[in-house]
Amino acid sequence: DAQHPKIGFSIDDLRVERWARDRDYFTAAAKALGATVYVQSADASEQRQIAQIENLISRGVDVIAIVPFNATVMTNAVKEAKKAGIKVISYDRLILNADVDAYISFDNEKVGELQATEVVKHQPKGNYFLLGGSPTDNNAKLLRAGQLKVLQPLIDKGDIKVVGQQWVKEWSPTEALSIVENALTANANKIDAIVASNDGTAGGAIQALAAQKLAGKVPVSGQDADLAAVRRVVAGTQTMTVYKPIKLIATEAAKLSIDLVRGKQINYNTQYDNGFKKVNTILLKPIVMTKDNVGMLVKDGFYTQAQIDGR
Amino acid sequence: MTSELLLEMEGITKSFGAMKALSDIYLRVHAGECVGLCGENGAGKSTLMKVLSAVYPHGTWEGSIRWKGQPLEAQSVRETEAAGIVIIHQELMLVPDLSVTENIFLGHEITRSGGRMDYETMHRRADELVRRLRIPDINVRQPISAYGGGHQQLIEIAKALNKNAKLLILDEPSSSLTSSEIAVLLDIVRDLKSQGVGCVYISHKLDEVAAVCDTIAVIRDGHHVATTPMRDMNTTAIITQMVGREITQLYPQMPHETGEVILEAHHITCHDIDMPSRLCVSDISFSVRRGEILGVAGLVGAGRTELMQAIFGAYPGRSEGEVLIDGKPLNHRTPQRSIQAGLCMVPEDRKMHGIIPDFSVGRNITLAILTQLARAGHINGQSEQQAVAEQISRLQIKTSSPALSITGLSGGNQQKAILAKMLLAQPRILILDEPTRGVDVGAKYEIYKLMLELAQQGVAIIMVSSELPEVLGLSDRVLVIGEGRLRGNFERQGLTQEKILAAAISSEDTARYLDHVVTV
Amino acid sequence: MSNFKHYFNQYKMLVLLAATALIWVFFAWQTDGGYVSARNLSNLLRQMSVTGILACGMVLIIIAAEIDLSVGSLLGLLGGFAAVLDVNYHLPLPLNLALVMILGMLIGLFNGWLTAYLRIPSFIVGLGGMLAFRGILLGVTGGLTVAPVSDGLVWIGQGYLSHAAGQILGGVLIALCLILVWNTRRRNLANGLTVPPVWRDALRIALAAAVILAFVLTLNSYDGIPVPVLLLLALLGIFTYVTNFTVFGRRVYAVGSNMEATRLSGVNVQAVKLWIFGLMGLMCALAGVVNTARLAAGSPSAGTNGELDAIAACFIGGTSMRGGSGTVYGALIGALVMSSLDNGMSMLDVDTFWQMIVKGGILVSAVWVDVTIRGQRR
Amino acid sequence: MSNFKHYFNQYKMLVLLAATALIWVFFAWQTDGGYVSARNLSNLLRQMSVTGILACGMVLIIIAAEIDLSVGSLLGLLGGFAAVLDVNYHLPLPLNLALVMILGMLIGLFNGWLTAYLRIPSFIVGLGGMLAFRGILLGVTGGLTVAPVSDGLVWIGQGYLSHAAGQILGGVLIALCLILVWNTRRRNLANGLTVPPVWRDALRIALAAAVILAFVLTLNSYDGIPVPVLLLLALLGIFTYVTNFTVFGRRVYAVGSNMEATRLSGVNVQAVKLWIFGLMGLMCALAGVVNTARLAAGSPSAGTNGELDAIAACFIGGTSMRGGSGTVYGALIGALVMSSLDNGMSMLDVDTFWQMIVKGGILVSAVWVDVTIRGQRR
Ligand SMILES: Nc1ncnc2c1ncn2[C@@H]1O[C@H](COP(=O)(O)OP(=O)(O)OP(=O)(O)O)[C@@H](O)[C@H]1O
Ligand SMILES: Nc1ncnc2c1ncn2[C@@H]1O[C@H](COP(=O)(O)OP(=O)(O)OP(=O)(O)O)[C@@H](O)[C@H]1O
Ligand SMILES: O[C@@H]1[C@@H](O)[C@H](O)OC[C@H]1O
Ligand SMILES: [Mg+2]
Ligand SMILES: [Mg+2]
Repeated sequence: DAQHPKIGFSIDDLRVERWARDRDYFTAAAKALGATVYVQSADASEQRQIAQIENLISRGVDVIAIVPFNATVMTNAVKEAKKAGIKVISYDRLILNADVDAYISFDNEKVGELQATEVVKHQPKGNYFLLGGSPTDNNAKLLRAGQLKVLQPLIDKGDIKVVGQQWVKEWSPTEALSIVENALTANANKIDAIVASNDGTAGGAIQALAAQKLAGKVPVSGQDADLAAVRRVVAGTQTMTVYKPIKLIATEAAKLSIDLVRGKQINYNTQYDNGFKKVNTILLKPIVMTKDNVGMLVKDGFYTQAQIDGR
Repeated sequence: MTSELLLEMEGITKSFGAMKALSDIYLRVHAGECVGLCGENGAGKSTLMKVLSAVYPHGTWEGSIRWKGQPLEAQSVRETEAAGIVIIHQELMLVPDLSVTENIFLGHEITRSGGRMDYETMHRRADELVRRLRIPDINVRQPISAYGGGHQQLIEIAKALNKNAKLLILDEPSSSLTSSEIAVLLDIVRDLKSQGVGCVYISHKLDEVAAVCDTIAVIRDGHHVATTPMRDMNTTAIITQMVGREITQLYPQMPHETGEVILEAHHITCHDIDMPSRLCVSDISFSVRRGEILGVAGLVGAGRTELMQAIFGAYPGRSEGEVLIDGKPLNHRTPQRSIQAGLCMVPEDRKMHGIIPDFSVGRNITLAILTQLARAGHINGQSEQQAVAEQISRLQIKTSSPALSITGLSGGNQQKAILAKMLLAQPRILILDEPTRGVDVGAKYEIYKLMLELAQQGVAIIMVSSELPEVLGLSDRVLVIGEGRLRGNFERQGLTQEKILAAAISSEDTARYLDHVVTV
Repeated sequence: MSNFKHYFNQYKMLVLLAATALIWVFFAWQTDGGYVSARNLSNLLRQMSVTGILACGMVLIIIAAEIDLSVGSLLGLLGGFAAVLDVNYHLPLPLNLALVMILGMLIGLFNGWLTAYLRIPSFIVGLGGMLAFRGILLGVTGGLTVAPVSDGLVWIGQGYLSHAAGQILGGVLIALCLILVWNTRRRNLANGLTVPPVWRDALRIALAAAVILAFVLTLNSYDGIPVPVLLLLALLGIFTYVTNFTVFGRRVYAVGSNMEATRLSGVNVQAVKLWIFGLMGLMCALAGVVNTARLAAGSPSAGTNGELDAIAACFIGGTSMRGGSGTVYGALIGALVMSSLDNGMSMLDVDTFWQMIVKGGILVSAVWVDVTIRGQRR
Repeated sequence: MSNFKHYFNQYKMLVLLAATALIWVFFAWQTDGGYVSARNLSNLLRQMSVTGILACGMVLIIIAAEIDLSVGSLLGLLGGFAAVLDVNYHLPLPLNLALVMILGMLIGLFNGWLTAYLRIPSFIVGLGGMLAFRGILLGVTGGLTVAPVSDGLVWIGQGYLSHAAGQILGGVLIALCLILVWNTRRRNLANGLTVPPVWRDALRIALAAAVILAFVLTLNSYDGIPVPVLLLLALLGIFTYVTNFTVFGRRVYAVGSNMEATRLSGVNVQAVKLWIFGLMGLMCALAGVVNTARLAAGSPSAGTNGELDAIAACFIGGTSMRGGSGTVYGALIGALVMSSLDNGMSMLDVDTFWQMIVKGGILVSAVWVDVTIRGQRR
């Protein structure tokens, strides 16, 4: 019922570090608003995610927030949910070709821009390697678009040469490691900058650089402010990360879910076309994070200083 | 018997599920005594020996075993071997990928510090053993898979000898040996006896048993029948105790006419699987007539099995040559094509090539003619049941139901079921490779009778056998194979075991075998 | 104890069904009945359909003492192929299905040829295929998800039989039961064989009818019988018939039990193996299409680990590792057990890691129980 | 032809090495020599180390006619465990390593116990373990990547031997070769066996020395011998010794070749199997640590599909499917072939999908060549 709504939260893969945090904040916020949350993690399997959503439907939830592993395969699952009168929210990643009620995310194109800008600041010219995200994740494409927005003019000018660009399956750090290792070999170490799309993949890339004693010399971008990444930023091996206040998106999403159930008025700030319709969207603002402003994470309560120092 | 009492088995009862394989059996063996354990197929001989050697550990059977006066309650083969009880199993128990030496020493390796194999010592001792057994042409460093069935049997014996047994159990050690090799084996048993070793000797070749045993213990259907000193016995008496009635005639006499030539084999040649430059059958040609029983004799490893496989189209390696049936060539031979042309074979190795262990007796019997029992791929259950019932009663296969698993049958009855399978395919030429190996006298007689009946009906039969009396007792004509070559093609009239052996053994071999060409 | 063993063997499948029932009762209790709601049972059956279809083919392969590790990838490839034909070429559904099934059969036959004629162990053929087929799929789709597929195709995965059709189907099935039992009785009587007392046959039919009725009514009380479940039932019927009553089926068991002896009995064992793999390919095609239909898209990662689920289903369902024995319905019950666990644990919000541990544990214990109770025989 | 077969059997490993050389030449040509640069060879060897370590254990398992599908997950679990001990508990490296290795051994023994004593087929034990170990890893790490690990631990995966140490090692190896050949000569002479002419033994030693020198010098011309490569070499030595010269090693072959016969020869086959799995667990621990060290983090997805790589390496290296034969160096060459292909294709920017197709194809063809040339016997 509207007073004590049941929310289903279907997460793609808890092995990507940030989702565990999304889960905790989301659950806490929803509880505070009188809702119960059922969390499901699909471990990067689309079949499993669909089955889990079907199960959430048969448990009679009122609204489902979905972080899709594969943005394109949710059509039927969403259709089933709508048929059962359940609201569907696309969380962080946009679900394509489906009748979703709302989308909430950080401005991913913006994230891409921030990543590229920061790397260019450190290395305005030279050989760039673009390390993309998971090919099944719509965000990966938005990120790439944002990155190119900054890089394309410089490429056209001839300052920057893209010596390779690859997608990293499931955002897997291991895969990123071997991609970068081989890229370094193929280019005889002449890679001057790596635009990595998140912290996990950045970690893999930096490990490959470290093996060539290039860690810290080649700028690398990231996003999510994973703990390991923040430590790398402090240590100087990673140039930047993008801090997306996860507490914010999770709390907003919880509120959004409950408001949808309760039929309240919602303030969207934009719309995204997902191929089926224009989806009402709330976009949040990401923040660049470098060595200079890591203190902010402590202030926000995201980490303690001890965590960052590794005590 | 005045010598020390080694073994005393008392009240042994062993069941498999609801089936009682042994009930209340007793057995005694003294030092220096050889006990012959006799009984029909499935009487429980092997089972009794497996109880003794702790293949079936203490607790899985009832009764008691006393070893040198002390109770023996072994849980594993290790313990019984440690006590000095060594068994040569009915089936070969060798490890194909290891060398002859390693096989002989398996489980009793001689080591240096740190668990290292002491190959030098082991090779030397293995060489000695092989020489003692007069096994020709064996390199103990070679993997055992390089040697054929007969040689492997001898190596199995060497392996047992190496263990310094106080009691040696030989469960059909001679089924794949020829008479000269059996002679060596019997010598060795006599030798062991004189050294005070006790033996239990199991064989369906009763001549051997009579030649070497001091005492005969007979069991029937898991029950003890009698234990008698050999001096009060002869083979006929043993048979009477075994089957419960007298069998006066070992080879049935049934006249049969031979007709025109039905099968011709021309220039059959087989290349060794591992070393194709070596020939295990070279350029053999012969023919068979309708209604004729053709015996094929030869020493172990002569290549008889390969020859038959090649004719039937089942030889796994490369082979050449032509086969004609009724004068028409049978090209690109496979078992399937051969059977369709009326050429059937009952293979030598029952376990590996004969039975389908997961199938019932009935389904084993109908496997070769399923298409005939089916319309549009659907098996007609009624015709199948009928066909099975007919065969079971025709061959008198002892089974409580056609739906029983074939593995529940004794060896002889399994053999009959496989025969039935091929008979259903209505052969015009039937190859039987060692059809009575490991089969008891009673069942043998029935199989012989069946062969003769078939011959009367005009079926040509090729019988490969290592038992010369059998070859002589049944064949109209005998081929002798030696070292892959045709060494002789004799009419039965006036043929003797000596003549066959002389033909089988080449001039180089003669010296080596000469003093052992004796019939037991 | 020995009596117990005997009964277990006789009624092994009943025991398995009882285990499934136990699982259901447990979850029903834990979810306040939600687990056994019509809608969830419908879910559960749909969720097991892909694994079930694969298991139908896999059980033949394992009975023949082979293994096929490529089925997950092949399913993905064929499903992707169907999606491409549908999305990019707008092929009419029947033509699309026909093409995909032919392709599946051909690839399966190719696998079979490698195994049976070139004598490459099927384990290796499967490993190679697992890589290669996934590679081809990635190549064909360019690593992208192919969507959205047409409604017709989606129907195969998500559609329902109309209620009327479901009822008719139920009626037909019950009639079939009656006829079968009746025929067997008549024939046995004619052959002078003993027949069970009439009440026992009647009871049997009543039981079957009750199950069929419950099945149809439950599913109809939701949306109807799901199309993939119907497909699975049809396959169960066909494969049970093939394995029990046809020459081909009999030969599959013979080949797995003792290949050499079967060959020497005049059976073309290579051809038998070839066709087993051909059938497996066909099942991959069906499973691939159903999977694509359920995703409404051809995904480059579709079917990942599908082979493991199918193999596990066979083993839980009592198929023997070493070949020669096993049943299709056993494998399907195995698939049902796994899906029931998956579904139940997901409904209880059990953490994924616990789910994996429990599933791994259940798999091993199920086979352990089977092995111990069957006795020490290998 | 028949002669060719004979030579092939005799020099099978040489043929495999020649094939590897061919692959190298091809890639060297395509990359204008970049492929055979000291640094890429160093890369290549480091990239094969994890699979190589696993293959050392797996080859024993396959020789014993078993299989272990859980090694990828177990590697992940143990690597994750090492990372947790390092990052969260700051355990000193030696203690950490000892704990992880003991744990690995224990888990391996547990697998072995299930297989050998409870008689659950190892295929099933592996399937179950694959799920359960991955689950435990997810539970232990909460699905998070555990990082950054200490420098000491990283050294195991990314460190190098100093140049001097490398040279000394090379010297010792060459001396060892000399002593071995000399001892064999002496012993054979003493036993009255024929010995090859002196020049042939000399040539042999010269060849070995050249290979060792080339190896050390090449790697030294970059950064030195990588620590994981050293570890792999040590394992190669130990396992070759164990399989060829110890009772345990020979019994492994016996068990795989004919288990029943081995048991009835008084060998405790269950204990042999138990320890084979124990060793496999130990190898998983080593591989897990190296993997964690290479990633400088414990990742919850580490080692996924590691079992397939290890198994493929064994088969390419001539280990027989049905047990009873195989060599450790063969398996390592198998791992080298796979890594060489991976590395080369990725340097040529071959699309992933082509890489998968080629790898699958090579795996199947390698075994096909092996099967055909070995002859038709199963
Ligand atoms: N493992 C077993 N399971 C069930 N029944 C068995 C088993 N082993 C033997 N039997 C049965 O026990 C009986 C005795 O078998 P056993 O092998 O001891 O006979 P045998 O006297 O050695 O016969 P043969 O002369 O044919 O070797 C047979 O009926 C056989 O079918
Ligand atoms: N598994 C094998 N591997 C290699 N060579 C073999 C093998 N089996 C048999 N041979 C060889 O093939 C030849 C024929 O052997 P086989 O024992 O089959 O002959 P046979 O005349 O049928 O004797 P048997 O009476 O034992 O059946 C021999 O030279 C033997 O060494
Ligand atoms: O934050 C990232 C998210 O936006 C993306 O979709 O998946 C990977 C994450 O790192
Ligand atoms: Mg016996
Ligand atoms: Mg023979």
